[in-house]
Amino acid sequence: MKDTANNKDYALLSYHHIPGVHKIEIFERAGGYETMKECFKKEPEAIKEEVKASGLRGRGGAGFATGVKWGFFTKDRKAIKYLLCNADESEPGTFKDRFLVERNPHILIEGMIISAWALATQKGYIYIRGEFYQQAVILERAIKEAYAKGYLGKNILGSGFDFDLYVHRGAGAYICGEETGMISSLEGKKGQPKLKPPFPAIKGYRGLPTMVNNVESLAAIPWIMKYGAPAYKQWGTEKSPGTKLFSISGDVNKPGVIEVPLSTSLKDIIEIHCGGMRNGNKLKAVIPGGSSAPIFNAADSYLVKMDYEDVAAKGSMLGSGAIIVLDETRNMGDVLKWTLEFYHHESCGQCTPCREGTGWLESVFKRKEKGQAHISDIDLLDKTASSMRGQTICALADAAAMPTQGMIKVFREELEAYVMTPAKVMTKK
Amino acid sequence: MILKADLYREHGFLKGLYLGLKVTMLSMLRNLFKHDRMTLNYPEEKYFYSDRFKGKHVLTVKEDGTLRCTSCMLCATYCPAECIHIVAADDSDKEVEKAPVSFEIEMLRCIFCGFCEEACPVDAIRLTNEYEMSGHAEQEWVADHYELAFRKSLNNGKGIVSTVDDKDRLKLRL
Amino acid sequence: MSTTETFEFNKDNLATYKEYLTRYDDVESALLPVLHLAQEQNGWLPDHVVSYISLLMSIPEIKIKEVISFYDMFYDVPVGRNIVQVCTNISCSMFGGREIYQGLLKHFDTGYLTPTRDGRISLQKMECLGACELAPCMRVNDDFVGNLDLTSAIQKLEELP
Amino acid sequence: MTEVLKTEKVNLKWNGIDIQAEKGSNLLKAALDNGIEVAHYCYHAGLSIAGVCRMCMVEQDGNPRAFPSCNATCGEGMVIRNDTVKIKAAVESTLQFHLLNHPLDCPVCDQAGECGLQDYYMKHGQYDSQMIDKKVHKAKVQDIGKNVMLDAERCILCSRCTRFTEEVTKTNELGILNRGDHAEITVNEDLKNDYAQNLVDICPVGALTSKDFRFKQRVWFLDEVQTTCIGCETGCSVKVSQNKNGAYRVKPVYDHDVNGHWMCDDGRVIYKHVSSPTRLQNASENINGLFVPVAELGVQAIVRGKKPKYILSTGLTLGEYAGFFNAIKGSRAEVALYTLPNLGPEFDGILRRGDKNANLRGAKTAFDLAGFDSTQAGLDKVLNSISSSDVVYVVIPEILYNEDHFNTLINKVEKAGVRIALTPGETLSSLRAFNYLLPVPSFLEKNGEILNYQGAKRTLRAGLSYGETSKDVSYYGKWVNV
Repeated sequence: MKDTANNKDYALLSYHHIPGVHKIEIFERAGGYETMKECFKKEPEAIKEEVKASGLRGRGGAGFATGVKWGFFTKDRKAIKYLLCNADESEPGTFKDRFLVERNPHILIEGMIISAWALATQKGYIYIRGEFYQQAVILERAIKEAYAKGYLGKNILGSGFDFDLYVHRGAGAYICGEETGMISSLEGKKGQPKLKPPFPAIKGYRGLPTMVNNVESLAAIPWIMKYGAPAYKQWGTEKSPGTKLFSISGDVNKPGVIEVPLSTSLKDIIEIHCGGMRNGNKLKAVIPGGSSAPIFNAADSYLVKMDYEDVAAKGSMLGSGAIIVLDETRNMGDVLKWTLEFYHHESCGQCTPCREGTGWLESVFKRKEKGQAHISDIDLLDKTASSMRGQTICALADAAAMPTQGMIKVFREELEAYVMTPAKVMTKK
Repeated sequence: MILKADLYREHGFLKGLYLGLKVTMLSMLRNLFKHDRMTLNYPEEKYFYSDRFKGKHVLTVKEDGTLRCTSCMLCATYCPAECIHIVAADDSDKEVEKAPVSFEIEMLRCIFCGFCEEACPVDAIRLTNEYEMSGHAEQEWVADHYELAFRKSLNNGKGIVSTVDDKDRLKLRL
Repeated sequence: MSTTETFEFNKDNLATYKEYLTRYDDVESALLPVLHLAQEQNGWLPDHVVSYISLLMSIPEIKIKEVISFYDMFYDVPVGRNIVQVCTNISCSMFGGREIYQGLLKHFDTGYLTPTRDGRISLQKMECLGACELAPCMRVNDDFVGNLDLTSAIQKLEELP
Repeated sequence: MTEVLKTEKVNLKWNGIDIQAEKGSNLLKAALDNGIEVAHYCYHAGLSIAGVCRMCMVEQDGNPRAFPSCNATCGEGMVIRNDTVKIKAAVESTLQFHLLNHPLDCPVCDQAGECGLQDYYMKHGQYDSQMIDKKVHKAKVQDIGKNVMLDAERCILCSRCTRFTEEVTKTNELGILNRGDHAEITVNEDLKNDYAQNLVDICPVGALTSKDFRFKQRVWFLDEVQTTCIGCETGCSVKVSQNKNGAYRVKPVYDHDVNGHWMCDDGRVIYKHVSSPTRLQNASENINGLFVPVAELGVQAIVRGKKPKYILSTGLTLGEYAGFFNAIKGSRAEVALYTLPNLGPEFDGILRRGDKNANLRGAKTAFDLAGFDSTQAGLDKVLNSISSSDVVYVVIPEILYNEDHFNTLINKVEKAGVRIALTPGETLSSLRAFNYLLPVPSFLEKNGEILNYQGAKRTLRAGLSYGETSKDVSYYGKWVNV
């Protein structure tokens, strides 16, 4: 596990260098749960204001301002409400939540307790993906320790506020990363997204108000409450303040998770934080924000600054901050094939455009294997992708369509060449 | 040979008569000796129409000899004379699913317009160039699917195999 | 409905089931954890397990079958003692994840999820497992094994009980 | 206190047309009620909103994203369009997505002619499909019990049937297994509820078809007559599909205060006796077990001079009762009413009721008006007072659930000299006890009204006739003074 030395002064990984910080005693000795104790002295509204002022944006993928999202929540503190932590993290290329929770589960728990106190939710669930079994065990143990210390359960720190926190394991479905998909899964049903409106903040889990936040968003709350919003805004830009966890994989020498302020340039991330390109190959393309983000060619990659506005300006999206670096030996056709195979496998099958569309997009590449694909299939891909966008309940159809159209826009010739060559004929024994 | 109307006036009766009959006499002599007469001695010599001729119907069959018809009733719907009566039922082979139990055409009512041929989506019914459909009155003139598909004149009883393969309709099933 | 086989939770599984119920405000929400529990005990989730859970939690059987067939990690077909999930997504396929998966299939001569002849291993082609820095990686039962190539993968799987 | 809910009306614009609807009511329902054609598959007025077929997408001024109108509510002054170029292209491509993995089964599919895909294909279709790949295969031709056949390949996964078994019958038999385009409709073992054939009506495609109607007839050869089911006292509004060869099937018609959108399975078979080959065609005489046609005058001659006793059934219309009673007014005929025994629970929770007498209330009022005793005691009095010199007319009930209860009545009538049965339906073997059979029209061949259990009037309408239908009960009533 890579661990950059200069993380001490950043928000999320500031405890990561301390060995054994997953134990509550060591975490508290390093200053953990102090801010939670102070927060219980503060008014919940003050906490909400602070988070709103900090301009923290949702780190899951949509980038919606967490403070504003909290604003939609009912103010009636007596009503039964839920706080869900979205730890499903199945976006290809993303492993920041796992890295964060594996080493330091308590920062997430502290963040959830503070949020629960601010939003007055009685119950909270950490929905973690089924494949992260060890991480679920670590979280479960940390929660037990927190219960033992009285930071969870009934009448926390004598404040009369009760908050129960549980871990809920998923069972392998990318769609459960979508807010309402996760809520359906938590309700014991197929993880199929629900119709919006009504939005979860008004009518979510079991028809009651539900606040769903990503692991990274909740884990940033303690630092914001400790050092205040202005300190958080020193990093990043006016519209995208604060730091972001980037999970870098692909052709770099040191793949892993780094925490850098937003609008750090992609060039620095690759050259400085990840030790440059693997065996010195030339950069060809970068997927900036997970598989649902349209791809950048080499030129754009060196110019772009990693924050929500600049990445969007260059035609992609920051998403979950999963950077996949591709050098010149990589073939873009394969990358698109794998992406579309992923979306065909993960579509939940509820809405027709996405259920049949993802299958059809991938079928072009299945035809390519048999050598029956034709150059006009690129236009078929483009037309199908554009007719899928904006037609479905959740954004999976868009997540399948945008990279397809992005790839066609940027690497059209290579795709056409790729489509016309059938799979390697197994002549050799 | 255009016979001039005013022949008699111009040449008198006898000469007019001779000129008039010359045509018939010449053709009679030619027929007697050159034998290129138009008439056919039916039934020894029969006239064979081209395949486009709209004569007696045939129900084509698949390779395995079963009727190509899936009894989708389009021909019965499209038939202006409403003389096609089909009764459908479950077919034992799940792949085929539906097949006709009885397929009858009232030959007297049929006007041989060929609409059924056009309507059929699977080329199950065609109009052949057979025209010998005579029969006695008491024969009820209703051709059942046995006669329509497996009569003697059709590949002596084995039926005509339709080129539209069943797999075509389900072509995407491969 | 194979009436011959029956299934019920053993003692401590029943206790954990009771504890699960206390976590949620309604019974249906506990379905996924209960299915995980049942799959740990029985290896996979055949019809008689479904009917037992349906009786236990009074959830219609078709709803449980829907959930089992929806998620990748619930199996309605018999699987081997060890589940090996090989990642074939973008970052791992770049480093040969797919060739490793095909190689393992050929080596153990099995198909997707069908257990090997000695019932030891079931191979499953999975999407992104969230361990892309260890690309190409796979999950053996519950732990990640990364930076693989075909020989190290085969060697790792040979050691499994 | 019954506070009248003032449904506040809002008016909104749909494609430039002004329509009115209750505030907060479903937007798509408002459009459909005002006769605006909106393509939709998964929306059904009697079920919850699924919003999965994505056909009813609309645009609203001021709302950048297109949204499904089935999930929206009516608000004041909304300007909705679904004929813009963008929406038309969206519906066209969504329809192509629906047809992508749909099998080319139209020749062998019963739904052809009334299939949702065929109808919208003509209006919104793209006509040249670009799909050349292998289609996804699923289980075909499955018999899932209760006269319903399932073909999972034709299913477009609109989830109407799963919502039906979850919300209306609450028996949860149907579900969608697997994920993505391998998702497949499956039944848990088999169908058990008594409303299973409603699934056939609500399925917009040929995935769920009726086994009773399987391959019987093409729907464009059938025309429909709207009438009322006489299977029990609920009196659901139904339509019977029929043509000159016979009646083929019964489907429910939306009726707000009686049966809503649904109908029970018993009602599905009430058409069978109307056009069955053993239907009584003309007056016939029982010569040692065989019914031989006879001249009506002959029967009148035999009846002359005997004391007539009439036993009416509860399935007749108000008009027939009235006509019969003023036909026999002033004569010494005795009339009694045979009421069918109750069967099953008093009310099964959805529609079906235990009391199987379709027009019991109408019969009772007509009897009281004419001064006859319509109770069981009245019937027993008439039955006991039968002597060999009497002639007894018995109107045979059309739907006989409990044969042996009716046989006890027949045994009592045996004492009479002349026994005449007025049969609207088939010549059953139990009718051998009667000397003469006289045809009366069945429920599908007469116009009239019946009173259902709420006392609400429900009309019966005559479709095609398959037997002697000019002579009804009042015609035979006149024989009293012959």
